Amino acid sequence: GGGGGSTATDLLGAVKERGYILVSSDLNYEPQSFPKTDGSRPSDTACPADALTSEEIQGFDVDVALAIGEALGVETCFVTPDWDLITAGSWADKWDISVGSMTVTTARQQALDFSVPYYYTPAVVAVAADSGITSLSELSGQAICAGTATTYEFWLNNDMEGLGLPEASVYSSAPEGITVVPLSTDQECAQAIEAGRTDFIAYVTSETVVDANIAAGIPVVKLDGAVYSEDLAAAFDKSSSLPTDTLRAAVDEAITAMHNDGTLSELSNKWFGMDITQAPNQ
Amino acid sequence: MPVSPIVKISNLDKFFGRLHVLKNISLEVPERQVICLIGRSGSGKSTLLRCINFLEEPSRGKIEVDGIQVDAEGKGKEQRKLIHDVRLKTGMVFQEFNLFPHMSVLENVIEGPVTVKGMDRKHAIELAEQNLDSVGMLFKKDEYPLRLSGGQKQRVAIARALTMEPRVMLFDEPTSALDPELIGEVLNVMKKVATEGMTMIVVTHEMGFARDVADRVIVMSDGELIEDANPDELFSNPKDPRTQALIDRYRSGEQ
Amino acid sequence: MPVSPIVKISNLDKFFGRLHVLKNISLEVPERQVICLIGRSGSGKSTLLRCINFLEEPSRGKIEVDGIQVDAEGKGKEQRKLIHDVRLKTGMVFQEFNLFPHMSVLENVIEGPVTVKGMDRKHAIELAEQNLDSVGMLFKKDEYPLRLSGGQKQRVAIARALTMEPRVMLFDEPTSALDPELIGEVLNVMKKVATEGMTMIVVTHEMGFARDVADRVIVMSDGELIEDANPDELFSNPKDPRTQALIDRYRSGEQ
Amino acid sequence: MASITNEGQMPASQAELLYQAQLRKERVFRMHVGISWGVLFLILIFLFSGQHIEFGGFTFKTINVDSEFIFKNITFIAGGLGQTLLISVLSILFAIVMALFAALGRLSKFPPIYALSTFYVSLIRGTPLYLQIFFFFLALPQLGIVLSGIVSGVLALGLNYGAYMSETFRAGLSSVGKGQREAAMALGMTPGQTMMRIVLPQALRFAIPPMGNDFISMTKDSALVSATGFVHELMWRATKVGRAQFNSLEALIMAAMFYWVMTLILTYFQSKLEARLSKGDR
Amino acid sequence: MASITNEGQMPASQAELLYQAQLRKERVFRMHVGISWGVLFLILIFLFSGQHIEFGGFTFKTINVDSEFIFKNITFIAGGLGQTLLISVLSILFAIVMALFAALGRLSKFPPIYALSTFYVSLIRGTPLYLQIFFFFLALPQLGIVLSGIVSGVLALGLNYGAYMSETFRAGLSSVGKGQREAAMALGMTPGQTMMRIVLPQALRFAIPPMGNDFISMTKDSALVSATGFVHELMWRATKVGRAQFNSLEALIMAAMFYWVMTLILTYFQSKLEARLSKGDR
Ligand SMILES: Nc1ncnc2c1ncn2[C@@H]1O[C@H](COP(=O)(O)OP(=O)(O)OP(=O)(O)O)[C@@H](O)[C@H]1O
Ligand SMILES: Nc1ncnc2c1ncn2[C@@H]1O[C@H](COP(=O)(O)OP(=O)(O)OP(=O)(O)O)[C@@H](O)[C@H]1O
Ligand SMILES: [Mg+2]
Ligand SMILES: [Mg+2]
Repeated sequence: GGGGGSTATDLLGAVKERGYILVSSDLNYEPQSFPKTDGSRPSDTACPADALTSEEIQGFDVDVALAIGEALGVETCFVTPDWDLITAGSWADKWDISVGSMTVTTARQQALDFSVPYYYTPAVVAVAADSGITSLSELSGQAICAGTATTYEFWLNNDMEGLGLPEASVYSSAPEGITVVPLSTDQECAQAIEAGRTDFIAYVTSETVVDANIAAGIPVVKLDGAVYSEDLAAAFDKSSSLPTDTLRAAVDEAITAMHNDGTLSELSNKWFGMDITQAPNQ
Repeated sequence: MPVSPIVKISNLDKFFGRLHVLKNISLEVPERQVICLIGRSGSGKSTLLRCINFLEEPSRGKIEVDGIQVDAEGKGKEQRKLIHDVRLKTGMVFQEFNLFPHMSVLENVIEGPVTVKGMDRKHAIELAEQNLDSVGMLFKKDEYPLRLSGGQKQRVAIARALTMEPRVMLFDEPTSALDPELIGEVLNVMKKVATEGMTMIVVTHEMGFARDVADRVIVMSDGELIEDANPDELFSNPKDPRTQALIDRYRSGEQ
Repeated sequence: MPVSPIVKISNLDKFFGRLHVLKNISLEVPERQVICLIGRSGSGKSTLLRCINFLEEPSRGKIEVDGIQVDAEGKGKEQRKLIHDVRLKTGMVFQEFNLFPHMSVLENVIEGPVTVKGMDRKHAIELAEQNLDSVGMLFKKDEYPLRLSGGQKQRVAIARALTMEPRVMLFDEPTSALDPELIGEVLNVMKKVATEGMTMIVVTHEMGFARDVADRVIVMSDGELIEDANPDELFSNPKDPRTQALIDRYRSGEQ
Repeated sequence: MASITNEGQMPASQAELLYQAQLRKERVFRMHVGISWGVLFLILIFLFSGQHIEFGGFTFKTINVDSEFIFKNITFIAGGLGQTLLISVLSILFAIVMALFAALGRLSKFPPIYALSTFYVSLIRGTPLYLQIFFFFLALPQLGIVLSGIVSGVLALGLNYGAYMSETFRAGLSSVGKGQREAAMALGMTPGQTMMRIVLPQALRFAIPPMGNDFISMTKDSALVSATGFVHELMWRATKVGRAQFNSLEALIMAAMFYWVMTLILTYFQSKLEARLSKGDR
Repeated sequence: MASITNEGQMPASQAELLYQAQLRKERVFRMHVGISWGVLFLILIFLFSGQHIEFGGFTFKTINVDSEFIFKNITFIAGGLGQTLLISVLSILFAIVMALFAALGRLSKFPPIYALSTFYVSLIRGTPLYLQIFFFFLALPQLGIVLSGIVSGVLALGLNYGAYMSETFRAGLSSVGKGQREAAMALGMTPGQTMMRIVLPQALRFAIPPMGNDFISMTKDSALVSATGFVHELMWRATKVGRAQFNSLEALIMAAMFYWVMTLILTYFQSKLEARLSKGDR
């Protein structure tokens, strides 16, 4: 973990003093962040022994985190706690920042502070290819899957407060009379359909994930039209023992610069094959 | 009028691994005879007794009990049937009593007739009570074995074996696990069974019992029967020096 | 010239819960005397023996061993010290041998002197070998207890107790767990210890031993000492009818 | 044997006094243990009381839990007790059946049966429970066997505990002395009768205390079944409200309290049962 | 006692023949068991071979695993073996210490010690392991005690297993007969000497087999520690590559294979050890 014996009075100072920033990331998603299975730890890294280096993981989020580190002038190191430990806040100073495609919601803002968004993804509904369903309304009364504690689950439950998005980014509401099936992650939803389970015939997740699912041969199709759009940003712990505002300002500055100089668009094209770093309907 | 023997052991061998424990043993026991088997520890007394009802599988030889002949080298279903029949003809009493701890005294005694012979429960109880009475244990019929003294347990074990109405009773050191003062009550019951005409083969260290009750005393040594005589003869005038040594040992223990 | 007794028990009472097991017992044992304690099962023999070295805490009364006086009702650190001293003066041999199974014969025997008395290991081994030799077990000194016969185990247990150089030896049915033919060897060792002048208190069912070796035989019944006489007198002419009954029982077991 | 005091030299009242003193000593010990438990429990509560204590220049903080959250959500979490118990009971029953077969198979002289039983135990004990649940839920459908979430959970848990429990049963079977079998055989019982009427009843009695322990840990492992999405037991509910309201610690503590109380109750009954069995006819 | 055959009536060669026949029977049994294991293993592999079998109008599919994925990622997953073993070994060592204290505390006549030991065992056995890890990682820092991921994991696992193991030790201690203690006391040993030199050595020997089992399940439970994000053991690696590449089943099977092999090796050593102990001086 970080901290300990430092003289810095804010998190930015502490990060600079120790020479690396500790980023938490969720390695369950390709192409956002996932293991580099043939990578190995470089010998000259400043990262703590129990953290991962940029050589051991990869993805869009990872590249963004690396760019942030570069802008701060420090090495970027990664830790991989369970996703709900990240979203719940109270990190106990174990890591400095989350760069993990986290959706900005009002509920999360009680526990976390967010940077400016670094990209935007539409949430879409994927249905089993053999179901013949082509529109949202046909899903009424069906069972639909989502990852536990994701914005997708809130949306399915019609919990707008939990979802906590500005009204303008929510395009449609969930179908009537559905049964929500929460699995550990949305990847389990996809794999359940692939395995031939019939407990549900659809799941909700980000368009990038569905595209990756389809590319991997999972027999699903996207329903036309996003159901809402998410702002994805870096997050900071409100209960951090050192103030985070200076770090947040520095990160905002770095992300804005990357938006402006096209770095983000380039990374997006590299990992997603399209540019999703421009805010929708604005 | 020579009667055919009720137990006949012919050329019996028993190996444990490479250990030759019974060596070509032959023995005939006429009906109603009481035989005491004595010998040093490890001489093979228990093994011989246990071969009679196939608790130990003999390696070769023949066992005949009340006309049922079993060859040690027989196999398969038929052999199992023969062994089962032999077991129905023999009752066994162990050193460690081996009462079933989860059953009351009465349940212990009717277990055999009801489960094995399919006897009507009522009839079994009648028979059981009769036998419990004759060993003086009827008053404890609803007690569990845990609550009985060693001597009482052994008397119930005898009643349990008797209730199967065996033709031969086998006893393997029935009093060795008992406190000295409880030995008497079990020996008395055994005496009673003997006088009622049961054929009995008794492995024992109780020289007094052998002298008083046995018709024959057989001495085993290293897997062989080395002497076979009536008790008076044997104790006063043993032929084999090993028998002499054995008797001396018992004497020194007693004194 | 009257010597003061080496063991003196005064007005000893022992309760287990509400059960009054020893009732106001007083007893003096002069040095070099061999006492046999006999009595029916449950009469309190073991409890009395175990009270002497405080394996059982007496409820009230006094124990004195070789000048160390302990009051049953004493408390605290001082009491613990006294009990420890008494235990150093007494050696005990149990029915179940209680050798330490994780130590070799020699280690068993030197454990006490080395750990308790802090004796130099070399010296302890010398002493141990001497005692093992005198019980005829030196040839097994590197064996583990598992590999010994019951008689051999008990002889080692005696050597273990002797190596602590106690003033009094306590035996609680030392031969009851043995096969009849192994009893002799242990009794012979005990005889030897007795003739070498050790004070001994022996709970036993071995009437032969009592007759041959004991200076006094004491009979217990229901927690009381009911008779105390030399063996010839006691066996030929018991005063108490309960003693008579006890002797008869043993006779009937023997015959 | 030795009779009640009044025939000894010591008057009955004194014997009674000694006996009462002994009883009192035991009572005092139990009371002091109870008091110590109380103190330890208070310390535990204090640790979670969110105190700030200062003396001298030294400040000491204890852990802060949100008691309002606890009161608001306790009934929701408690609603999972029923499912937890249901799954645990069903699974343990199934486990007992499996364990019995495995333990008996282990005694078989027929090699395939022996092999099947050892293979089962080895495979199950050698692999994680999580994988087994996953297998029943996501892999079995590929064989055309589609089981509902709760059924696959109970099957997986039962198979898993059955493998471990079979060792308990084996110990139970071998705790029944050879003499018991021999006595039964000498009476002419078949091996089957010997097993059913003599050996098993005694072995089961021996196996009951460890089975109690298994049941106690089953209550906690049953939480894994909620990964299949259709089971909403204690832990699932706790995680869910905890995540949604960023009070994971509070939610988990609540769940833990329920588990603990359940364990205490079960332990109490277990010790009653054990006492009865050991007092009984053994 | 009874000596070798040649003095009996039966010639030595025949005795030898009988003996050899017995040995052969045992060998044949072992061989058949081995063959049956092989067949069962083949069936297991067949189940995962992705076959489509048709006979008559009936088609039968087996589970399809992506063998290319397996070959590509096997070294990555195997890379977690070291961490798994490290955590397991450290935790089990710590557990042994805790178990010993708890078991001895249970024998204490001093009420607070007795209460502490029973309270510890009850609290830990009554609550889920996951919560305990969570507590050490994220709640303890609020008390000012900051532990690294691996240390909090090892502490939590060790405390948890220690509580369960203390029951094993207790059984071990009570398996040492009263006679042993009495013999030691009669020699004048203090209670401490009796415990250290006579009782403990025998109790430990008794406790070794169940401790082996604990170690085997510890290898699997150690996976929970990866929730803290700083530990990247076998299961963590399997879940991450599995999810990221939609091959959870394959990844989990790989992890399971490693666990199974590990278990088989450990079981082998355990049985060797047990055989040595039981052959030894017991
Ligand atoms: N199951 C067995 N496996 C191997 N050897 C055995 C077995 N049972 C007995 N033996 C050996 O066979 C020999 C004879 O044993 P047996 O029990 O028949 O003797 P015994 O005369 O009854 O002795 P005791 O008086 O001690 O009961 C001994 O050497 C014994 O060690
Ligand atoms: N630890 C104990 N707790 C309760 N009662 C006991 C205990 N030990 C012995 N007793 C009882 O005290 C009485 C005397 O027992 P003790 O063992 O001293 O008799 P004993 O004369 O040695 O008998 P035995 O010849 O059977 O060894 C018996 O009634 C016995 O049940
Ligand atoms: Mg025998
Ligand atoms: Mg006694």
